[in-house]
Amino acid sequence: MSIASVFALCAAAAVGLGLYGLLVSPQPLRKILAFNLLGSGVFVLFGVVARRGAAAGFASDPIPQALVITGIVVAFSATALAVALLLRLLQVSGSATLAAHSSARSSRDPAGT
Amino acid sequence: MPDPAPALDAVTAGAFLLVLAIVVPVAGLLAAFAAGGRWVERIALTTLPLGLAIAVAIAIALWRTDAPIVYLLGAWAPPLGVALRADGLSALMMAITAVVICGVGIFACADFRIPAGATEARAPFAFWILLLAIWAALNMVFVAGDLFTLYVALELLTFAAVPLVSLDGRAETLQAALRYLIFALLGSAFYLVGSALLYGAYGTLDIVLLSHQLRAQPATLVAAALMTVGLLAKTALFPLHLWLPPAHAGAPAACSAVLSALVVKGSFFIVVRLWFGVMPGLPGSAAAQLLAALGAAAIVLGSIVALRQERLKLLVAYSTLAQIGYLFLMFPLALDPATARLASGGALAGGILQAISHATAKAAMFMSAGLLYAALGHDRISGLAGVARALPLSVLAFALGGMALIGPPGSGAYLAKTLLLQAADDGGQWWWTVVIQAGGMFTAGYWLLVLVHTLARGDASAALRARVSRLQEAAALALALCSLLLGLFPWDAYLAIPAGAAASNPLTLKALSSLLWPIVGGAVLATLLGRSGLPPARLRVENLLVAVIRPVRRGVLVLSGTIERLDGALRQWPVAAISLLVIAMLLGAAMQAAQSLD
Amino acid sequence: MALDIVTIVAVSAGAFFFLAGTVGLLRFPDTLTRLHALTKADNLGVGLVALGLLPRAGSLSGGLKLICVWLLVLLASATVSQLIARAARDSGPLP
Amino acid sequence: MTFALALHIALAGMMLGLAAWTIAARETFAAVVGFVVYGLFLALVWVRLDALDVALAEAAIGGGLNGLLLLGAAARLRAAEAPADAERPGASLRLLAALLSATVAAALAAAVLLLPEPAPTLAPAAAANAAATGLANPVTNVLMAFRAMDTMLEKVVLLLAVVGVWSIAPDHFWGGRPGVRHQADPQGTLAFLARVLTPFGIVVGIYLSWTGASHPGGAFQGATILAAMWLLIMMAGLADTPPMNARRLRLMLIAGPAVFLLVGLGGLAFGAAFLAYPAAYAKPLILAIEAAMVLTVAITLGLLVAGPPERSAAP
Repeated sequence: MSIASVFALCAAAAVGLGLYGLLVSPQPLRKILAFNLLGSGVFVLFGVVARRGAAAGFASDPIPQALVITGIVVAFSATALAVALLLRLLQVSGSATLAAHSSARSSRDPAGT
Repeated sequence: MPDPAPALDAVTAGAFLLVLAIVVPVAGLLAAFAAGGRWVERIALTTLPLGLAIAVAIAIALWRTDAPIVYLLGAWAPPLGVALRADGLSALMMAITAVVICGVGIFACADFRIPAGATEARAPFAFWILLLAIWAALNMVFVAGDLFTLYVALELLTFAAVPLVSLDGRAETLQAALRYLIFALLGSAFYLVGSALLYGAYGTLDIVLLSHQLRAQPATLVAAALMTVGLLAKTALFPLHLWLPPAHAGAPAACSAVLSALVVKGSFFIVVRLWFGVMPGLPGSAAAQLLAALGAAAIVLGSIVALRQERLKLLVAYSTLAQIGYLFLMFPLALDPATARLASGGALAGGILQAISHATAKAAMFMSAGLLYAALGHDRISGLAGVARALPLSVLAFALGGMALIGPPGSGAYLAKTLLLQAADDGGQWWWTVVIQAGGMFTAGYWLLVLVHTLARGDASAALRARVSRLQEAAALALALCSLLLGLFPWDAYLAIPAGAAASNPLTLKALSSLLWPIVGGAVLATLLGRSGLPPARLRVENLLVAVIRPVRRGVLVLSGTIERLDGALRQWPVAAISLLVIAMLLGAAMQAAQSLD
Repeated sequence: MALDIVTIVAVSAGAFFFLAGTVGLLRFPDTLTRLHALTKADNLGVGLVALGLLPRAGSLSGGLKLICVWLLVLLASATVSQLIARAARDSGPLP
Repeated sequence: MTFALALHIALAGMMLGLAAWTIAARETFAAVVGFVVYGLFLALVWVRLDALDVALAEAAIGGGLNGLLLLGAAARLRAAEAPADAERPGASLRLLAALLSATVAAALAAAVLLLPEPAPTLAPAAAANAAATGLANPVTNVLMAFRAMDTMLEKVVLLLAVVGVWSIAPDHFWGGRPGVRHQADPQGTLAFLARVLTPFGIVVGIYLSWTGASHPGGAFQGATILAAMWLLIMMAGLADTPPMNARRLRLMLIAGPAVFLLVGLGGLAFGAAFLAYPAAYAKPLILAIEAAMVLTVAITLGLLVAGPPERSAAP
């Protein structure tokens, strides 16, 4: 079993764990955390692909590595935006939950402007 | 119709226009961010005509060359570099995006003013910058030739769309934005996994190179299923629509218009690129039927729940849900039974036309709904009596926009419907004919429901709280008219339209009856299902009718109440997320089955 | 050869101190005693590992980098444990 | 070889254990701490996968800034944790979710393990074209030359994240300073750390950015460390965030993508193509873009962690 296979299994498991967390965690912050876990699994998958593509004197294919770095930046921005929204939601409503307490129909005051 | 197999590494004439289409809005947003204050709006408004001109120039260039426009970024050829490619689909989507963005920009001038005395205000600053960002992201989505560049473009789109949802800062909209963001992130993670697998299998992410090499192997099938479902989550196809109604209904009108008309089309367009461009031979019949079945369910559920809304903006948002379903009906119709491949023929043209006419019509509808809200201070459908007299132009924009969705002869939706029906006939898939016709009736149903209320007698002018800007009404009307007249555009330069489909005389009896039936059916549906009841009857005949209808209506209301509860259940987070995984598995299994049949 | 022995002995000793620190972290009853175990044992552990790796650094700059790493870890752990201890004192005994 | 394999399996096991802890931990704060440690192990995994550039990025972001952001949020959300807990789905739904997630993971694992041999790669192509830029780090080549468009758009994504975070500020704080003002004892421990560590950190950050041309490292990794130093100074109470409408701040926030765009347009006007660098000037041009990007990214990341404006500009 090669390095790539070990970490491929590890990445797939991290994706699975992240998915599970995203599905069942009731708290938005835990969902954000689970998304980060899921994302890290995806990135390691790119790393495995890069490692398998070692050639031409490179120990690892540089293209997937570059994609991962771009991906990490995007994932961090997403986390920051989500956390900001969540904290503001807490500030405005006093609660931090994604559950729709009321059905869409009875939502009181859709804006019009 | 341009050659479907574009050249790989030859830069074609006029290709720098593709770069400009992305660079101009990006430069605009950077400059607006740096300048701040009142310059934000000025810079954005200057960018609008520039971008529109570029989109038109691309459409003309494509018409002249009759082959896809290709540009190699940094002069690096794929697979190492990234290519931009514009075919007929891209050019059309870019053009319609430019039109809608310009319309929304004109509309938004009045709404996003900096208050007197302030040098800069939050909402205008964010709105104009995000509007330009959405434009850049969409243009990138339409021309990017590389799956990872598409991912970055998709994220750009999400990052620009989410803050628009919560621009007014109320708790509900913040919650809607957060739901939207997290669900969209789940979708993009799935898309990214798929790209990793495809790179691992083929060593490239270039769309054309991939389409040449693609074989059915485990990595390809898993990637196809995960990427598709990730994009469906971002498109809010039933049952993955948990985020759409609150987000689109809660946002300010100009934002709702952009979100509903354009943003969901971005991820939809990537599904089309993926299925028709990268892997036309892979999905097979079962997977295509599955997508269209979800679309049909979206039409039924979205329309029925729309009919049961008390508020206009939510009705329009649920109508978007139904119309998104309509877009996915083309997948099985485009499948060539002889080769089991997706063919870029009439069905694809119909689907894209539907997307285009929905873009303009829905933008107009959200704008006029916003105008009514601003003028009345509420948007309860039952409180709209007399509005048609008080605000004739706003109501007219709504009426024309809704009419354009139903598809009278000459409109874009009419042409789209003709193409889809023809493809269904040719393929012997009569069940989709039924769905397409029913979809028209449902659309007419909620359209009529609103119109009847606005036309009812009442004194709305006394209740008007604010004056409505003529410019805003004009912007909404222009977009609605645009959608109504789209059928007259020379589409065959860009889309593969079978001969005869476009040529039918719009004034024949058959063509007119195609408008009449949806409206009659819609009237029945609105009477039976409409929550906001009907205005009080004054004629004896009406009273008689109501007496006959009442028991039937009671029965149907029970059914539609059940459907509404189903919608509520599906929009619970765990249920929606589980549906996402289930659909991924069904798609994977369907594709696997299609491959083992061969 | 002698350098190899230095490396083996020092790194093993470092690892032992890390182990001891971790056992302390898991077994001690409250924040302050846990910190006590961690800071003492881990700082020594890091120092020993760095010392053991010095002969293998290969170049002067490599060796200097190792020493920098050691110093920075010392600085960080010293300040952070101070901060944690103060927070623990301010908020009362934590479980 | 077997020892190395055992090491890898142990590393993978540790990582998964921490991942499971992150999902299963009762308290959100504990889960976040688990995630930060997970990030550090992840950096080790990247080292073992021979992707040092990514390892640096992961250590700086995953172990550093992301941890800071999430820990801060967890602390502020502590009071709201209990009510949301009541919405935990029932046991049967959880079981279904577990089954489905496991199936997706299994499908993914199978797909990767069954990838074709020999693996397709662009490494030879990247090596063959490295001369065009004059940079020795292949990852920087990809980011700055072959796929420069992605990198430029990603910088726009960062800017949009700032706009998004700012856009949810209360209206009356528009023009104010982001984040809370940290009051700390100027003679205290944290201030001491900030004073001693910051010079080191700045040197390391600039070094990482500079060396990225030929060795592992790069603009993003270096900028992350600079951002961390900035945040440390602010948390120690030694400095405050600038008002969000300061002209100089706005200019620094767009410097990276703007220089990138200008150089790209220069290529369109005078060179071979948009984002193409003339061979003679490739290296200085790329370094100029990277210098602007370091500045922009460092400030952007700091502001993203600081959050929306929460007070007026007056200090």
